[in-house]
Amino acid sequence: MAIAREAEPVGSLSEVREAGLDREDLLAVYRNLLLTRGIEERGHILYRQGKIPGSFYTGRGNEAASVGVATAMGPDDVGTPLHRDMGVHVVRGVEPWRIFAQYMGRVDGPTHGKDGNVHMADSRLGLIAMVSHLPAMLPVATGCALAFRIRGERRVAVGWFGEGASARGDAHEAMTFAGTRRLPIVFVCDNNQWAYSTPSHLEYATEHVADRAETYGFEGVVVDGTDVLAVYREAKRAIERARKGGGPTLLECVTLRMEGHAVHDDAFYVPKPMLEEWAKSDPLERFRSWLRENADLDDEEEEEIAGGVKRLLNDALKRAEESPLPEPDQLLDGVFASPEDLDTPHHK
Amino acid sequence: MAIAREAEPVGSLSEVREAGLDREDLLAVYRNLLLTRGIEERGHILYRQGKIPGSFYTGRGNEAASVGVATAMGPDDVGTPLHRDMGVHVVRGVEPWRIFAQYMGRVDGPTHGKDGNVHMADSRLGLIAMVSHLPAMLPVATGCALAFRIRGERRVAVGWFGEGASARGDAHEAMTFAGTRRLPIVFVCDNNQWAYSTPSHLEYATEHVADRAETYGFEGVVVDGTDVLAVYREAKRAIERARKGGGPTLLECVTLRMEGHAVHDDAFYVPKPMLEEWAKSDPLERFRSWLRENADLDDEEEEEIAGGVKRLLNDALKRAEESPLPEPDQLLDGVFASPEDLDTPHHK
Amino acid sequence: MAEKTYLQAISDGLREEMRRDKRVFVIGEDVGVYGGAFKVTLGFQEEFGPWRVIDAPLAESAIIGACTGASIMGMRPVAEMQFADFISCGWDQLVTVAAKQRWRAGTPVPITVRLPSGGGFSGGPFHSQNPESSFAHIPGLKCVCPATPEDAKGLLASAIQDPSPVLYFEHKHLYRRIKAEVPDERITVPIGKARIHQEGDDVSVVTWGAMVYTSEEAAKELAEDDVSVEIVDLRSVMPWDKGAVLESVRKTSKVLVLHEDTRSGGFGAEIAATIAEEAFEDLDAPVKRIAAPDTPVPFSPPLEKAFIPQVADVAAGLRELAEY
Amino acid sequence: MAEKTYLQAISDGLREEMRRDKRVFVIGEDVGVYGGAFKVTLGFQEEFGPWRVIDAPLAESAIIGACTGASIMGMRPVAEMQFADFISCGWDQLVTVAAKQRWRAGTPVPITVRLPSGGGFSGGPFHSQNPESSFAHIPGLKCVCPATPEDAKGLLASAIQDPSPVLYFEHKHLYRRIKAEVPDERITVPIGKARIHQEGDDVSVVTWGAMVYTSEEAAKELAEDDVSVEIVDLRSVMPWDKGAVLESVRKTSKVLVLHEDTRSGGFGAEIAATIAEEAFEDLDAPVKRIAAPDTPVPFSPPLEKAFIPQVADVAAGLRELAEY
Ligand SMILES: Cc1ncc(C[n+]2csc(CCOP(=O)(O)OP(=O)(O)O)c2C)c(N)n1
Ligand SMILES: Cc1ncc(C[n+]2csc(CCOP(=O)(O)OP(=O)(O)O)c2C)c(N)n1
Ligand SMILES: [Mg+2]
Ligand SMILES: [Mg+2]
Repeated sequence: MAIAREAEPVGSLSEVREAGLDREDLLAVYRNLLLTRGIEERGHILYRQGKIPGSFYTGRGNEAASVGVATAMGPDDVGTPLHRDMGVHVVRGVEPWRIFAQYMGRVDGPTHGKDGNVHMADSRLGLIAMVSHLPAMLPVATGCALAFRIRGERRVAVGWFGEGASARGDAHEAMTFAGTRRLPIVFVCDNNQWAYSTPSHLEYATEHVADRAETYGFEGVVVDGTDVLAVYREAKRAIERARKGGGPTLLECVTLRMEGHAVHDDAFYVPKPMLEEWAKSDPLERFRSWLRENADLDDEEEEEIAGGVKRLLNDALKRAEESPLPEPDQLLDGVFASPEDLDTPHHK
Repeated sequence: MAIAREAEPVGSLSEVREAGLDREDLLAVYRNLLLTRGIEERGHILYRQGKIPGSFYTGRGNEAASVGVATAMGPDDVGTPLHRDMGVHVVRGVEPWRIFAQYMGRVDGPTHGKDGNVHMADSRLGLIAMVSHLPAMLPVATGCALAFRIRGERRVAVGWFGEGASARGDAHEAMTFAGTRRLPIVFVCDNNQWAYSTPSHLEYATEHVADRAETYGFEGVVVDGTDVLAVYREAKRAIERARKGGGPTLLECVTLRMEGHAVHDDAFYVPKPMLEEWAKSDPLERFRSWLRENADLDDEEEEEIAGGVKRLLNDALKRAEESPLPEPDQLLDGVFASPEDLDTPHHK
Repeated sequence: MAEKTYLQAISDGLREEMRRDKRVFVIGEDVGVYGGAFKVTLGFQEEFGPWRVIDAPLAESAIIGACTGASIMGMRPVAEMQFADFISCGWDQLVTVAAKQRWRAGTPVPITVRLPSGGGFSGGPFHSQNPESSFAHIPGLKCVCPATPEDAKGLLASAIQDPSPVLYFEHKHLYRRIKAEVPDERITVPIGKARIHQEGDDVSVVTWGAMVYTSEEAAKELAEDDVSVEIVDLRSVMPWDKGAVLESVRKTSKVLVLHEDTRSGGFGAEIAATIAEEAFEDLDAPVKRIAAPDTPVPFSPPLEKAFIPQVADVAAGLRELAEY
Repeated sequence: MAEKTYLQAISDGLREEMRRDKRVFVIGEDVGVYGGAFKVTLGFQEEFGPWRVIDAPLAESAIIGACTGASIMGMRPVAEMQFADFISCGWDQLVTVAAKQRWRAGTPVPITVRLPSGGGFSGGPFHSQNPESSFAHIPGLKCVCPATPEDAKGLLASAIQDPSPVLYFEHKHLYRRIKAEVPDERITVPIGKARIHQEGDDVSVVTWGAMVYTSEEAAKELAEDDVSVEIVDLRSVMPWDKGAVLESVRKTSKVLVLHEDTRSGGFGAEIAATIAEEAFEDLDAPVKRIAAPDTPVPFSPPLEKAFIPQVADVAAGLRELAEY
């Protein structure tokens, strides 16, 4: 049976240098991991305080996967991150206060209160806002890659999907089209082993989602999604391959969803031992100790970074809470686009 | 890469006996092949005579594939044949005159003039009428298999699709569901190498469509679709495996579409050498000479069968032409079903 | 008789149908172990087993298509969409196969699709929609939208035994908010028959689903000005009870058509156009429509409040008609 | 000016847009080597190459989704459905992603989807449908339905340059049947503006697509009895030209709304309901609707003739209104 390549963990600093990250970059990655988790933890508090309407989702356990892939993307590359991929927004540079504003349905959120939670993106940062329907963004990401191919640009599209959503037709159609046309796209599967309460074996019949890549004519790679450097290295390889005209890759990041599907879900159906096992490879803790062992991160530097993140989040929360709720009449804005809407970098 | 098993051609009569066909059966197969082609050839004439409204499709080149699979089906098995699978209707026992009536939009066609060409089926024969949308019948066939599984019946569903339609989401969703639940279904791919004018390499990126079967958790088999006995043997294996609880199989019958997509299409895009090559393995001629070499079919017997088919078709044409066109008010019948409609064998 | 929430009535009704008819099975995402996103099938898998309460893959086309096939093989499938919004992924299977199979080929498709619909709690654009109008336009599909616990139970039983595909829209905002007496024994409510939620003489409201209660509130306000409002709860949107609607219009001569779905091309247009054509001589005022504006469903509370017709909007519309 | 068929006008208009704007590309099944099922893109691949005239896999969701993504990256995709009927397989991508992206996230999706629609030649249930009503109800999508070669060319140019998703319904029965003068230079026709196909004083017909010609024939019959009919060709169904329609109604006081799609929940209901509400005082007769009955589209000629509104049906409806 088709077996995807299983990626090795990353060892030494030198290996990481080859992959294109110097020490500064590594500290930035660490900071982005803290920021990603920090945003979602603060969001959780806001939710419990009753300040977030509707539901609330986090990507706990998926921070390294989202940060690792986003770190490997080039400035002109584009992506369609999902509800577990806060790290992508963070790495691309979205301001945290805007995310809190989005959570709370305020006008300064990227969707100005029209949509909620992670259904947002700043298109100037090369991101396209997800819809709920999974994995409907994969054909869209494929279309971005098609545009790059038509224009002969050396840009790459990254499309995310969950292992559950891999069962839907859109995943198949997008990979079929991208594979037959060898488009510059990387399909990233956030495999957190559960689709709401549904286990993987009811969503696909292979060992790995990435095993199917070869039947679409490209390589499948399975990587430990809690190892940010391994994710980065594999994402980088895939993205640069696509950039060089080598076609798509399916990169499967294996993690465990460390919280319920959403805030209302206690995930009683996830076996305790499974959670305990994966708790041992917390992506943040894992990278922190790696940095201490391999890149002489010391207490001082660590506190400096953590402190900076904390201050940033405090300020962001304050600023977001000052953002007003939208005015009712804003409801009617922009059902149809205006020509001026097209004057954006990405529509260039 | 995942490679499907490539089936051997069938050799001796004894081998065929093992597969479950005695000489009588073989002659019936031959007769069904003649009948299948004969119906479509007569249909073609009717079309040129202006007696068939709309368009007209044939399965020339696919007769052995459709007859071979249908011959392997059990009496209580069900199927969703497509526009190249006239042989399935023939083997299941539809009366030819009804098909001609269907072609001409007469009341005695299975759809009473409501739908056209091969968009028909006699549900009492265990067949479900196709829709145009491809491959929308695969999830439906999967549902038939699900019903058998729920009730613990030893029945099998057969779902047909073209290699072009293999690109659509419905193919993926059906195989994903059938594979994860190991449902009693056989997916038959009529791979005639063209989807209207579109060549296979723009529809899928593997060598064989059947290569993808393993990523759905079941076996893929590739068979020469012009070899009726090999098709029969492989279909029989797959169907009996499904019947025993062994789950689905993807059986790919490779042929060439020997006519245009439909009557209006001269298929200019199909390379002449390709047509010439495949013309050499005409399914009917192939089986005829096999019968002469292996089952001492002689001229007399041959003429008797051919003559019988010819008479049957002549009578069928006459009877069909006598069938009236529907009355305008029949248009409104049956938009919603009535309880009596449920008193059918298949709804039992 | 016992008092039950709308949600409980659906759950109990479904369990009852599964107990009395082995052909009935449930399929959907997370309906088994989890008991469904809204817990309608909580405990069902324990009682009926994994092959009658099926956790489906995340694949709506496979879910609807599988129900179609199983129903043709004699089963009575009940599919659950996790949210009505996701039925857009099963659209083709419903409109192309299920809706037309009986008419084309004489093959009935007795399936029921449960669709948790509607807004009111910041579900946003993809967890709040009311897609009934889109399906009511497709010949061959029936659409029911119960407003009361009793109708929720009775229409579910009718939907399951109906020989045609039935889309069963259950309004999420009624799940726990609405409680009422529900007969303990099995009941059916005829598909296509409206219910007079409240009698009145001066103005009629034709509506369904959660808007029945919004009209009720508005009617209370008008009662204070001695305007008596008749509320016609359509219950079924396709087929819809034209007779009951025209009768109410003949009585009041003034009518408001109200729904939560967006206005342009919403099914309210069909009802208003039919009234205007067939009750032309009976009307003392133009047929008025109130519906959501032509936008997606917004997330932020002030926007959602502006989107979903509110009691004040309906009261204002009724006054306008009363004073016409 | 040169005389062109409706089909030629579409083909020439599309080629012209591709020549003047490198961002425009065509994608669909068999649009390249084959030139499209109806030969609209015949010769395009030779002129523009395989990456601007793309033979897509048999996958409508991929086609629409890819257009959405490419448009967000600055292209101006034109997707061809082989038949309008198959857009049901792209429904979710259109209504969930393309329609809502600008409103939700500020990201415009300037795509055009060409939809060969309509019946009249025994195409049967899956090659004859007119799905415009289903899409016109979805906020964020525009729907145009040209009836003349000039509008076919002008509305295609407008659709391609429009910053919103536009569904372009081209009626197959007009392809070769309708010939007229078309300006040689590039023209645009404003989306949302109706066209008075024929002026008249006694009765108005509001319609679009192939029904414009059916009305014209019927109007000729009525002219013999000195009934003068005004034909309003809507051209755009969403947004639709309410102003022009109400103006015509005010002039004639009697109106027939006519379309080829099925009646219940068809977009004619929206138009009729709006007229009945906003022109209530101007009407001397009920707003009448003529449309196909609520069934799939039949294959056999006598059935299809009974399904598609015929000249005699329209003439009878107009007479009824004239005599009201
Ligand atoms: C088409 C569709 N159907 C149903 C849902 C409801 N739903 C939301 S998330 C989810 C599970 C998704 O699982 P997976 O793809 O593994 O992503 P994860 O949430 O685990 O990251 C479901 C069923 C949806 N969003 N889209
Ligand atoms: C969903 C859908 N899109 C488009 C079409 C139009 N169409 C009819 S047949 C065909 C080609 C089908 O190719 P294949 O699946 O290989 O079957 P074949 O006709 O070659 O047997 C196309 C594109 C269709 N029937 N269904
Ligand atoms: Mg998951
Ligand atoms: Mg083919």
